[in-house]
Amino acid sequence: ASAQGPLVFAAASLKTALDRIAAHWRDSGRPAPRLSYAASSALARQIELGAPASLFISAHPLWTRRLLGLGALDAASLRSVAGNRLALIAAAGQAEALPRDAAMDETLALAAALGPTGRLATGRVESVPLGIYAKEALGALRLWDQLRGRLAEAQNARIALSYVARGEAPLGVVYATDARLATTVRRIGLFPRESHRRILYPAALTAEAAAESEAAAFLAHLSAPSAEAIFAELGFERPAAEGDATAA
Amino acid sequence: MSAPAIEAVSATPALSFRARHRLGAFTLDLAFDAAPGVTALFGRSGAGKTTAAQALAGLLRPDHGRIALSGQVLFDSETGVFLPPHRRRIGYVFQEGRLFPHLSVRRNLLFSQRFSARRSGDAASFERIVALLGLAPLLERRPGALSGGEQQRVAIGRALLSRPALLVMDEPLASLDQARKAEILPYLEGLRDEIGLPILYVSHSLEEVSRLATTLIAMERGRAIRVGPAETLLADPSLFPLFGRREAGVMLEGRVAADPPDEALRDEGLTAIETGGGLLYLARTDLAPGATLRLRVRAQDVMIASAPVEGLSALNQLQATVAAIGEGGGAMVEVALLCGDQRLLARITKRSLRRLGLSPGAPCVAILKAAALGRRDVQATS
Amino acid sequence: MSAPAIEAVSATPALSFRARHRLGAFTLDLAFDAAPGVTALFGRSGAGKTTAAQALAGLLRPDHGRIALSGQVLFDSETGVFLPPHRRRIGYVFQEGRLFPHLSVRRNLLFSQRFSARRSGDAASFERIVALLGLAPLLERRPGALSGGEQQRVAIGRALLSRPALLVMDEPLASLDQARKAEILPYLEGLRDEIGLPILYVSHSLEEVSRLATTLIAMERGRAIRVGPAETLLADPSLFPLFGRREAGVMLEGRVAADPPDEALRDEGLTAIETGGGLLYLARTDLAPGATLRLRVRAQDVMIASAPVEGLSALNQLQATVAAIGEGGGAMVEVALLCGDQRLLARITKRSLRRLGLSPGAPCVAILKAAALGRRDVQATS
Amino acid sequence: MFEVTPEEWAAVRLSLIVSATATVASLPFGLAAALALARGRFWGKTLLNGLVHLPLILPPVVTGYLLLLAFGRQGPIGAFLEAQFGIVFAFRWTGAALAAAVMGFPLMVRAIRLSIEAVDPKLEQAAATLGAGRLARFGLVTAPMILPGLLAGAVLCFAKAMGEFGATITFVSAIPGETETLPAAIYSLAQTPGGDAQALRLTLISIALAMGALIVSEIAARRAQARIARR
Amino acid sequence: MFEVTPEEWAAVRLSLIVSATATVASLPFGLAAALALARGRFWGKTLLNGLVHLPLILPPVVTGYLLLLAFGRQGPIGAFLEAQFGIVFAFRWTGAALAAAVMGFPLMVRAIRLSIEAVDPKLEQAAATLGAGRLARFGLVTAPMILPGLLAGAVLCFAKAMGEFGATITFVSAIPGETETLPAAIYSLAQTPGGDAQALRLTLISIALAMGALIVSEIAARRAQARIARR
Ligand SMILES: Nc1ncnc2c1ncn2[C@@H]1O[C@H](COP(=O)(O)OP(=O)(O)OP(=O)(O)O)[C@@H](O)[C@H]1O
Ligand SMILES: Nc1ncnc2c1ncn2[C@@H]1O[C@H](COP(=O)(O)OP(=O)(O)OP(=O)(O)O)[C@@H](O)[C@H]1O
Ligand SMILES: [Mg+2]
Ligand SMILES: [Mg+2]
Repeated sequence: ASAQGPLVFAAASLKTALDRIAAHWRDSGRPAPRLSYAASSALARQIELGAPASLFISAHPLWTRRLLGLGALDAASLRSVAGNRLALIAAAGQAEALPRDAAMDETLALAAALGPTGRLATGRVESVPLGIYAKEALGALRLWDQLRGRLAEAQNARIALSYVARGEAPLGVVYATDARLATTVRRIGLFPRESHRRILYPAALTAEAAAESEAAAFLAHLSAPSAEAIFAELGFERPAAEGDATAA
Repeated sequence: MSAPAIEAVSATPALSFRARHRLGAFTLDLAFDAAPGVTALFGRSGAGKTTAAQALAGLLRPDHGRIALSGQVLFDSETGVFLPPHRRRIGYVFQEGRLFPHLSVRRNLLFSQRFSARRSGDAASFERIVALLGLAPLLERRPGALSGGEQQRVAIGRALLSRPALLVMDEPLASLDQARKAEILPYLEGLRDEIGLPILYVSHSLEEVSRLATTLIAMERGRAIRVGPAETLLADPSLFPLFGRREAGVMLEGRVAADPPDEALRDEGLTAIETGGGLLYLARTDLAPGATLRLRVRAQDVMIASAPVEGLSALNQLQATVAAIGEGGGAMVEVALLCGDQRLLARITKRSLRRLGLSPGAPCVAILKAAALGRRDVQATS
Repeated sequence: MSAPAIEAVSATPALSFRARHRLGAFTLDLAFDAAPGVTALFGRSGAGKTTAAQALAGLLRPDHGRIALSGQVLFDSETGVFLPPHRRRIGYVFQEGRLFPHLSVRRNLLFSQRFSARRSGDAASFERIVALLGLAPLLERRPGALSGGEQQRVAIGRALLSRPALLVMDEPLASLDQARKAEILPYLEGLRDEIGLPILYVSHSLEEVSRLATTLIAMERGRAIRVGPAETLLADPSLFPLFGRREAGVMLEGRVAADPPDEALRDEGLTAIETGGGLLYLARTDLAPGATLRLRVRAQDVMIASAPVEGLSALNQLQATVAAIGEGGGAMVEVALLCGDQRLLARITKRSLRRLGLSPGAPCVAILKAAALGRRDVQATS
Repeated sequence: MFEVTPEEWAAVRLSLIVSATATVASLPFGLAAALALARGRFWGKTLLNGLVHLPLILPPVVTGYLLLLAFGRQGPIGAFLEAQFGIVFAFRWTGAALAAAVMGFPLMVRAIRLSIEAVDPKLEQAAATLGAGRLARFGLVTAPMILPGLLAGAVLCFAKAMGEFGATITFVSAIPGETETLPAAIYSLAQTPGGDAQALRLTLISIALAMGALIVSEIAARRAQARIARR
Repeated sequence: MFEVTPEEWAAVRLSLIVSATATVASLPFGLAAALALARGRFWGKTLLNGLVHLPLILPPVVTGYLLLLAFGRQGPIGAFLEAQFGIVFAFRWTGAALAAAVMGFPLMVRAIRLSIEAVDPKLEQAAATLGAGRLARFGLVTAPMILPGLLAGAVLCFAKAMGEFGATITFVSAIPGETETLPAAIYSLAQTPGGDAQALRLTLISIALAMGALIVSEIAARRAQARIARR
């Protein structure tokens, strides 16, 4: 369909940002892209099996790398459209032991703060990007061992956040972007950048769409100032200019 | 409520029934008082017999009415009393078996045992009823694998074993063979006479009704057209069309002669019965001297002779006078005879009537065969 | 297969039935050839009547056997032939109604119409059968809201309207009142005699059987103990226990007298019948002169006199000689009489036997009342 | 809060179309399967039974993935259908319908099967003696008798289809206007910060719709029940 | 490929326990609801009916979230239960069982309801004339007659529980050994590149288990059916 814009497969956690950018893009007179949000894994498999998507925006390099390896993505077009940080949050009125803006290092007595039964909410450490990053970070701060078995692993970032927001879990490790929005949680601090691999949202054209101008144009637009403004407004970080979008 | 003229019924009715209930176009509007014993509902298909029976058992709650069983009120639309079926202790033999398909015949029979010791049939009566109904070979079978008649027999046994305060039987013997009926009927008579169990009996068979019924209720389109003692109604010509002419007749009261008129009698397997009209001979010997009984005499089994007849195989010849001569078309007429204080009905051809020159008041002889007085026509009274 | 001695049956049997089938402990092992007309299965509850009927209709596939209907093989375990029920054109009136609960009575009756024009009942016969069975007021009702007898009537109508090649009726009249039976039986006779529709008729009522049956099959524990022409078997004392003594008797062949012996006859509503034994008088006038018919005479309706009796209301007195005297206990004895070429049975007391001094060869007079020869005992033959 | 955006309407419309299609299209198959399971005596019956229940047992994501493998553009069946009949499921609303149908199938089959098993075979016998062949017997006797079961099966399938999401989004993704059904939309909203209110609204809409279907089916079922009710 | 890791065994064991618990625990409620819907004449019947179907209509994630709101530590019901009886659902296997039960409930209720509606009330009447009160009638007549339906309902619920994932993981997350059921494990494997083989293995295991349950139930059902079969 010529009237329709490119079909974009994007990680669900980018919905707010991408919806706005797409709207802006449409207002600028370009055919509006169709955005299909789902878990990166599902989208990746679909592309792998011939989904008619033109652009893939993932929440984690893992699946991007896999698709690159399969030649399903156009390596040349690969770039990161945004970055993010990990935040440690606490439920209102819980884990009071941890002060606001506490030092984010091994001195954090998380296990203690959780109390006997409390759990630390985050993504599933094996499969969900948030969880993967969180495990790295906690490991780097040598907090992992005291927390093993004390986690509540959600299947996506939003649910991890809601565990804390609802007070079901005293503590949580979530994306900084999500932490900003939840009014009922207390942000204890951001994890040091170096405590985990950079959180980047890699985007690339699919192999079929490599020559598709509209898709390329939209991909380019994602790095345009207007788009970056939207990302920034939502708390995302500027991605590293250099294309280490899938750096190990 | 249309309470029809109720003919002499014992002072304290065992069962007092008044109910009005609409079912679509049909309206049951039935009122009757029944003496202890067997109350027979008689009427054509669709007359409302089953509906009435269900109202009595509490399977159907009438729009209006009052039902009381030997004093206890089961239902009263005024006071809003409605005793649920399981508290009425009314055993019900349904027109269609309604056996429990998931239970063996034995468990079907013993189903009621669980509920209150008083109701549960003890081993003895279980054996007795199983034998009576010939269920022994079926006990471990499932109802689904039974023949129609076998199912009906199990249904009868199930109801009998629930030791009810009243028994409702809706055409219980319809699908049974003569021999089986001949075995079950005496048992029911026993329940009636020995145990004194009140029974509401629905049947199309005048044979069964005339043998069992104490009170007879003739129904038509949901109403009782006649209610009264069986012997009265069975002798009532106006009801013959309902019964079928063949069965029309009267009931004779009698008692077994204490001292047989001649000693040969017993050896020949006969019993003499003293009736108001004279001696009658029955082809049976199992009746105790002095016992009173009721004899059903069909009009068509009675012949009339102008004088006693010699050399005729018919043993029973009673002096009589013509009481009345019925009218109506056709070749046959009913002639009412008076033998002593006993009414008899004879059904003869108009030709014979003419030939014999019979007219009210004329003396004559009523002749009936011993053979015509079958076992089923005799019932003990007390 | 145990094929019992089959008594003289017409050369080309309308129905040839041989089947063996096990059902749990019960084994059906039945073989018979039936003449055209009505074949009656008679036997006690559980004898295997319904099983046999179902085998014929194809609702049950016997383990072994061969069933052929007027030449056409319906089932043959040898050749593996098994015509499915819907291709057999056998109408079936089930022991339990089996009406379609989701269809109105009308649609139940017309159900078969959909299948092949030849089978579908035309309007005329629909009206006729609805009238016959008194279904008019029920047509728009659902079976669930019908009384037991009403359901049975609908089931009969449904089968009749399917215009079958053979009709199976399993106790069709069991739950109907006398009046209704009296209306339906002549219709069935009509099917038998006018249309010549073969019928397999299961019943416990000797009244129905003796009236309808051409061939009679007496069953016991899955086997046929006797197979033969109805009139022969009905007169066979050895079967009386099965029928019940009351109904024991013989069939008399006769024809309506062409010129009445006296002119008064008709006016008095009588008809003279010429039998091998002499003239008999029937209390009806609707029989065409010259018409041949069969009369059922119950042994207990026959009296014996040593000489003709004057002044007796019994019109029919036939000269006879004692052919044989039955034995057996009890007060009664069956006496076989010969009136011309006609056998008659009389059931009298032993006392009368002695008094009359009857012995084989002795001349006597057989007396029977016109009243005893009811409508149901007379059937036209051709 | 109750103005509904065009995208949402699109999702609502789509969900209705998808669910209705799934229900209607799977009824004949469901009926056939139920008949086979209730009446059939054939080898591999257990297998069929298991197959029917599979979508219930498998995590929807797995079902969706299997569908993708089988009915995707490159999948054997998908390729065949496209080549032969030009039928395409992958990333089309038809695919969403297929997924919904598959997920609802076990529920539908079981409901129908139960009501078939409750039909008294004696009635079909009676129909046979009146000349009704296999088909006529089914159409005129069995089918009307199992109507309540059919309705129950249909409504279960429809409700399930209205809520199905895991298999659908895995199989055909969530392309707005094409494959983004209500539940998918709700899911992605529930994932976005501040999307809750909107998610709630959509949830209420989908509940309302399903309830409507439910009530209609109940009424129809009661009618059907009454028709076959014994006195 | 067929060696199974301890973690996997844990998941298998957990899934079995959770599914069994969910099925057994919800049977009485399912029976009650089915009875109410099949026989009851009361205000708000439609509401109850809708409520029962809700888990079918809602996307599992939403159901899970609602469970979290209601039965979480902070949720009204959850808090109450914890205070009164010390029952905790949040992040416990009991929570997984609750989620599974809720998701399987509509299926169970419908199956039971259908078989209740198929019972001939005339049989209960007969039982009444033999002195059986409400309870006895149910226990001795209705219950045995609906056994096949009960079994069908139970197996549907069990199968659903074996496959349920969306609601469970949302409600109680996926804590290895505590709340990580088979489907959850499968899902997370499916989400990680290269996890397919392992995912497949677990899938096969769960299929095998569910099939086992299915076959057992079929045999039991056939027995029950045979007992109440009409000739
Ligand atoms: N639910 C109903 N709705 C409408 N009419 C009904 C309903 N149930 C019964 N009837 C009618 O009520 C009348 C009486 O029914 P009932 O069963 O009492 O007759 P019955 O005397 O038992 O007849 P039978 O001897 O044939 O059993 C019948 O005409 C029947 O059609
Ligand atoms: N499925 C079955 N399994 C075992 N025995 C059976 C089965 N079906 C019928 N029978 C037995 O076969 C015998 C014959 O049954 P059938 O229904 O033919 O009897 P019937 O002659 O019709 O009796 P009725 O006059 O009571 O209807 C019965 O004793 C019955 O118990
Ligand atoms: Mg009745
Ligand atoms: Mg039978």
